[in-house]
This record gives sequence, structure tokens and C-alpha cells, in this order.
Amino acid sequence: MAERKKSFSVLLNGLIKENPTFRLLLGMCPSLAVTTMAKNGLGMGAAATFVLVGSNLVISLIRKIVPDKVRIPAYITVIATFTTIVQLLMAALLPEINKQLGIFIPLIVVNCIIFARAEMFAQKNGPFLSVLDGLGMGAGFTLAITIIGSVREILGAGTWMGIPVTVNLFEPAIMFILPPGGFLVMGFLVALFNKLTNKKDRNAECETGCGVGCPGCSKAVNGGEA
Amino acid sequence: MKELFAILIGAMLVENFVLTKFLGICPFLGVSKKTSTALGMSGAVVFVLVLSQAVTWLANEYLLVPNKLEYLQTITFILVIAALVQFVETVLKKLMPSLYKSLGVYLPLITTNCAVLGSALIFVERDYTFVESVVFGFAAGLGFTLALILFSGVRERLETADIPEAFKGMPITLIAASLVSITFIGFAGLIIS
Amino acid sequence: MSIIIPVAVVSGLGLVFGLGLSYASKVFEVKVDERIGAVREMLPGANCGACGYSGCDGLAEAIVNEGVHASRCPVGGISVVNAISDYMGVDEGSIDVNVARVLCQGNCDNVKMKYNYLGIEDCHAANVLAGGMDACNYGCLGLGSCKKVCQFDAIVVENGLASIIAEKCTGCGNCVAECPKSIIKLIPVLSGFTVKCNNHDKGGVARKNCKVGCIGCQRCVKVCPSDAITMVENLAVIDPQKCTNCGQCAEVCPQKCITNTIVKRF
Amino acid sequence: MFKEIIKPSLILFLVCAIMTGALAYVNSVTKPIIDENNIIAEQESLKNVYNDADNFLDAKTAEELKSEGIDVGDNIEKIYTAQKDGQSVGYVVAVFSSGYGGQMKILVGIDNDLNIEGVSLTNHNETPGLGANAADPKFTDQFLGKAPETTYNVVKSVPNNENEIQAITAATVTSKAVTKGVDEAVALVRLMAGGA
Repeated sequence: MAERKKSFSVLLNGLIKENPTFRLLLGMCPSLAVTTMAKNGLGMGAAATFVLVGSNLVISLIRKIVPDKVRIPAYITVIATFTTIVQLLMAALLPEINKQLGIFIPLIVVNCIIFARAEMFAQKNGPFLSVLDGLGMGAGFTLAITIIGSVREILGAGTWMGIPVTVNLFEPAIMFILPPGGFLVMGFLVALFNKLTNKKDRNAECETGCGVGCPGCSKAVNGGEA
Repeated sequence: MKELFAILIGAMLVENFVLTKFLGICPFLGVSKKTSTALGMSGAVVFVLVLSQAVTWLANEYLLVPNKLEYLQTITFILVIAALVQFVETVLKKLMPSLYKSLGVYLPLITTNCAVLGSALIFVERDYTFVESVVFGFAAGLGFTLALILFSGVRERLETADIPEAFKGMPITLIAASLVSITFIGFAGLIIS
Repeated sequence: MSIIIPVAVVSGLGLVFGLGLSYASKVFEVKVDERIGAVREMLPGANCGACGYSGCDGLAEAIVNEGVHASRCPVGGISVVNAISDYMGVDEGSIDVNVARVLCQGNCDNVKMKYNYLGIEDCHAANVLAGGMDACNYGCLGLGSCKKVCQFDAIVVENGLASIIAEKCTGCGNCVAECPKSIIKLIPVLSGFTVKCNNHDKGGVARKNCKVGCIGCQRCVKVCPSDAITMVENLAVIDPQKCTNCGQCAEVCPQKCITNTIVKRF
Repeated sequence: MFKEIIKPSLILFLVCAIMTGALAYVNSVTKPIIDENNIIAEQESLKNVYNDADNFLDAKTAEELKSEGIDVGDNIEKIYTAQKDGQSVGYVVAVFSSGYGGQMKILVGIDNDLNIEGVSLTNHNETPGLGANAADPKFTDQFLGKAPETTYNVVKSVPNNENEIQAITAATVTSKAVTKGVDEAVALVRLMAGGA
């Protein structure tokens, strides 16, 4: 029973407690750039989840045999392979989403979430748990960027998933589609997220301090010196 | 020569990597708490960006394009960048320990920095020549530095500001970033022909 | 065949980089004593700088290279100190684990106000304006500067007065340095009785400004069996080494500003 | 010596080999589909600028044209010959132009006697909501019909003659860029149709 409970908590952990976008503030580049439309957020989230699950699985399998000297290049190659596979599948099966997501599909490779989860989780746990963690984190990421996408689309273009929602209620503010709008919406959503979850674990430092540079993690922030 | 200047100004201001193209946000938000750390980080980023542009351009020109392996771009570039960063880190740690102390801590962060791979993919898309892509990398690095230092100044002033409870920490930083990025929108209309 | 070439290209690159990296890490090997890594693992890793070194890496290096005693790290507590001392083959020795305490009871009800302060919520800012809004110039302003630097959430500010939760406090001393009024002192955890006041004004002035301030009546000095209390410019100060926690001074103090804060820590 | 240097490199070599093997396999499977998609997409985009042509010969790039002695403007990317049941009835020109948000690509369908069948912006990054409006028919249909001898000129007010194009409010830079692209395409086709 404990085993199942633990794996269940690992899965849920990615959604709320350690939501990668709102709590650990990982993967900021894609979540700000691609979320001009909710549909993009969904597409990007699905692609990232596929890469996350795949790379977590493979990395947790090979973690024992890869010596520390070539650890980073080896893991990055695994992640890059899955990203390119997604890129090819996207180009073959869903050409129109691929056109919108453009440059951001290859950038999944350097999406901080994937590398951070590889370092923090897959490096230390078995394949089964890593896959669950990948799923949880992927779902959390997709949920977060779809929310951001919807907010920006409704405010900025008056539509949601392409269906006109508020286009005649008020003149859509194009600013929300532009970069500053992205930062603004993200800021308010993170604040809302902090308000909802209790204050206690808000400054939950990323406990492993792997120095991946996630903004939420104070170890990377003060760059090592006191 | 005029063409290079256009790229330099373009990448630094018009298409500023962080504030308009959304590349390299993770370290941008993570390390801009203090101006000293911001300086260290941007120095490392400019250094790696220029080196990685040169190496990735060579890899692309002589390895990928002749054998028609465009789809391998992502994996080759990121492999090159990761190896380059780790190589630079080991060399720096041995030869210049003092520089390593101030700069080296950020080197592992750069492998996962979207700006480095982003700029490599951009020079492929616009098929720049060798010199152009290195200048582009350098300009992107300068743009990153500009944004980072500008923003770390803002953040230091945020420390003493009176912020509502839920907004403390990252939310207020994001809102400040949105205001700074509005200023860079002003450069958008600049056409350097 | 269209699979051989790409595999050859990328794995060729991989091999070249693998060789390059491992060769580089061998040639440019910086002789790092692996004990530093082990000690670093044992340290709590909060990088709070209480030990005076630049974070735990700095302390680990000092412990291994300069033979600094592990007790320099107050945050870890006894378990860390013992573990590292055993590892380094050094005797644990006695450690005086300190806990920070705010030597003031001047919350909004006890102390009068010179003016109404609505500025930035920071003691340094208030302190600039004529030493802060409290009538007593030595007292705690309660604007939470110490709270901001405390990494362990051990400081709570209520009703204009900061108070330290002894169980959480690790004695790292960040708050001591931060407080503009310097009324937070590091006191050995085992000494229960402290004079919770920092006021050096004459008795009459002190009484006017604050209901619970020390008025320098010296009753505690006369009654203390082990004369651990000395008068420093109208302020009673208890010397923790001599104090035997008998508690007579607390009973006799008219202002009730000597309190007993014995904490069961270890 | 082995443990330090050979083992890590061998493992990295192996990881790269296996991963790229999988990648190459996936690529070989998806390559035909992707090429097919590209061709369909291309035909579609050509179709909607020249809808009464039924097929398009594959494109001649600017270099090929130069080698044939035709002096091509440096913004021209390539030119397709449009055919209707067998004979060539016109051309579709792909031309670059630099607008507000940087470089954009325009497709212009022109028949042999120089009236414009259609104009469309294929990829651009103009500001959404402003410059991006240049892509919808309301603006591009103004080019339909006979191309002028001289070039178009862009006016802010309501155009009063054939050669004037009404600029989109608050996006004159984009409107001018599109017009410049169309002018260059017309010039090339005038050369080709005149000469050929």
C-alpha cells in the first residue's frame, strides 16, 4: 500500500505541490513565448510531456552506468533525441500546429523542466517512479501553460481556442499577445497560485540544489556565495 | 561591414533575446537578484555564446549540410554546447581559478540556457555566414547582458519596496520584467536597412 | 543506408567530445581533497554564512585544510558536529550552542510613541528618522528587518515587537548583525535568565518612556547569590557563565523585565 | 588510464549511437510523409494566389534565372510557372520584403498579360492585430486586376485610381513592404513575359 501511495503522491506532486511553472518557475521560455493561444499551450504541453516521460524513463535506466564526467552531455543527447522525434512526428502528423509552435519545439531540449527533472528526480529514482514523475510534471506544465494561454487569448484576442468569446464585449488589448503581456499574466497567475496554496511551502527551496538555475531555487540564486 | 552593424544593433536592441524573443528567461529571472551575480552570469553567457556560435556553425557547415542531415541539427548543436561548456569549465577551473570563482559557478547553468541553442537555430534559419553568426551571437550576448543588468538594478530597488504578501518573491519580479520589456518594444519599429 | 551516416556523424562527435572531456578533466585536474566533498555532504547546506565562511563549501574547505573545529557551524547542532569530528578524527569538545534573543519587551502597548511611522516596513528606514518612532531610543521597532534575514523562519513580529522562537533559532547570528538597534544578543541556550531590556537612560526617563524597561534600581544586583549581575550605565546585565538560574532576580525586579526562557533543546 | 578516459568516451559514444540510430529510423519513417505535407502545403499556397491554374511546374530559383540572363531583383526567391490544361498561362513569384517585424515572404500570382491573380503573405512576424492585418484579403484584394505600368503608390486616404493602394491604418510600414514586394514581382514577370 505504501508503495502505491508513494507513486500516487509522486504523480500528484507535479500538478499542484511542485507545479513546474507556477511553483518551481521552470520552463519559463516556452510558457511565456508560446502561450499567445490556448491551443498552442495544449500542443506544446503535450509535446513536452512526451519528451519528459521518455527522457525520464531512459535516464533513470542508464543513470548507473553513465560516469559523472560525461553525465551532462549523455543526458542532453537523450533529451535531444526525444525532442527531435517529437519534432518529426509533429511535422508529419500535425503540420498546422507545427507551423505555429515553430522555433519552440526544438527548444524543448533546453526547457529547464526536463533537464531539472532529469537531474533532480530521474537521477535518483527507478524507471517506474521517474515515468510517473514525468507524467505528473508534464501534466502540471500543460495545465499551467494552457491556463496562461487561455487568459492571454481571451484578454488579447477575445477568443478562446478560436471561438470568439468576448470579442464584442470589450476591445481586445493586443498588449497581452505581445511579450510584456506574457510577463504580466505570468506574474499575476503565480501570485494567485501563491495565495491559493498556503504560505508554508511557498518558499520550499528546491531541496537538491542541483544548480540548474531555476529561479525559485535560492541556492542557484545567490550563486554559491553567502 | 554595414550588414554586420545592422545585425549587431538588431540582435541587441530590436530583437533583444530576453525581452522580445523570450529566450534565456530562466537564468534571467534566477540570477538577477544582485548586480554582481548578474555581471558574472552575463560575462559567462557572452563568452559561451560567441564560442558556441563558431563551433555550431562549423559543425553545421561541414558535418550536417553536406550529408543532408538537417534534422540532426538539434542534437548536434546541444551536444556541442554541452561539451563546450563543460570543457570551458574544466579549463577555467585549472588555469584561472579566480575567474572561475566569480564566473564559473554559472557555467553549468548555461547548458540549459535557451538563448544559446536559440541563437544557433536562428543563424541556421537565416543562413548567416561564419562572421555574421559570430557577430549575431556576440550581439545576442550583449542584449542579454543589457537586459540582465538593467533588470538587476530594478530588482535591487524592489528589495526595499513594500509588496503585498502574495506578490513577494517571483510574482513582483515578473511584473517588473513586463514593464522593462515594454521599453524594449519601443525599438521594434527600428528598421536598419 | 540512410541510417549509418547520421549514426556515424553524431556518435563520432560523441566519441570526440567524450575523449576531449575526460582527457581535459584528467590534464586539468585540480587536486581537490575528496574529504572536502564528504564533509560538505555532512554540513546542513543552508549556505547561511554563520560560520564566517562563504557558505558550506568554504567551511568544508576550512575544516579539512585549516583544521577548523566543526562547531563553527552552529546551524547543524550537535549531530553534525559529532559526525564531522568523528570523520576528521578530532574530539568533539564542548560546544557552546547559542540562541539569539531580543533584549526588549517594548511592544506597542508598553512603549510610548514619538510619532506615527507610516514609511517603508524596514527598521533601518525608521531608525534614520530620529532613532525610530519609539519614545525609548534603545527599543525594538518591530518592523521586521531581522525577520527578513532569518533563513530559518525563527523570528515572529507581533504588535511592534520581534520575538525569536528558540526551538527554530540556530544561532546563525544573521539577525544580530542586521538589527539597527543591536538589541538581539546571542546567549548560551542553557542560561535561562536574561534582562529583557537595552535601555541605558536614567530610571525616571526610562519609566516615562516604557512600562517594562529597566530603571537601574539595582535590586537584582543586591539579591543575586552568585553576583552574576553587574550594572552597565543604569542597565542590569546578567553574565551567563556565572548565572545559576536560581531566578531570585526575576522575582525581585519591580519592572518584571528579567524573564526565564529555559529551552529544552538537546 | 582506461577507467579515466576510455570508459566515459565509450559510454558517450554508445549513448549517442543508440539514440541517433533510433532517431534516424524515425526520420526514415516520417521523411516521406513530411515531404508530402510540404508539397501539399506548397501547392495549396500557390493555388490560392492563382486559382484557375491547375498545376505548377517546379520553381526556378533566382540563381537559375540569373544564369538565363534575366536580371532578377535581389529580393526574388523563386518563380513557378503556372499552367492551365497544358499551357503556361502565368507565373507565381515568391519574393522577400522587409516589413515592421523583419523579413516576410510574399507570393504573387500574375498571368502572362500582367494582371494579378492573387497576393498572399506566407510567413511574417508583423505585430499581431496591426501589421498582421496585411495578410487578410481585405488588403491583398486591392492588388487584383491589371498591374500598372509604373509602380503602385500607397495612400492613406481612399484611393481614387487604379494604381493606388489604401494602407492599413497604423501599419503603413507593412503596407509599403507588401506593395514593394508585389511591384518587384510584377517587374520580373513583365521581363519574363515580355522576353519569353
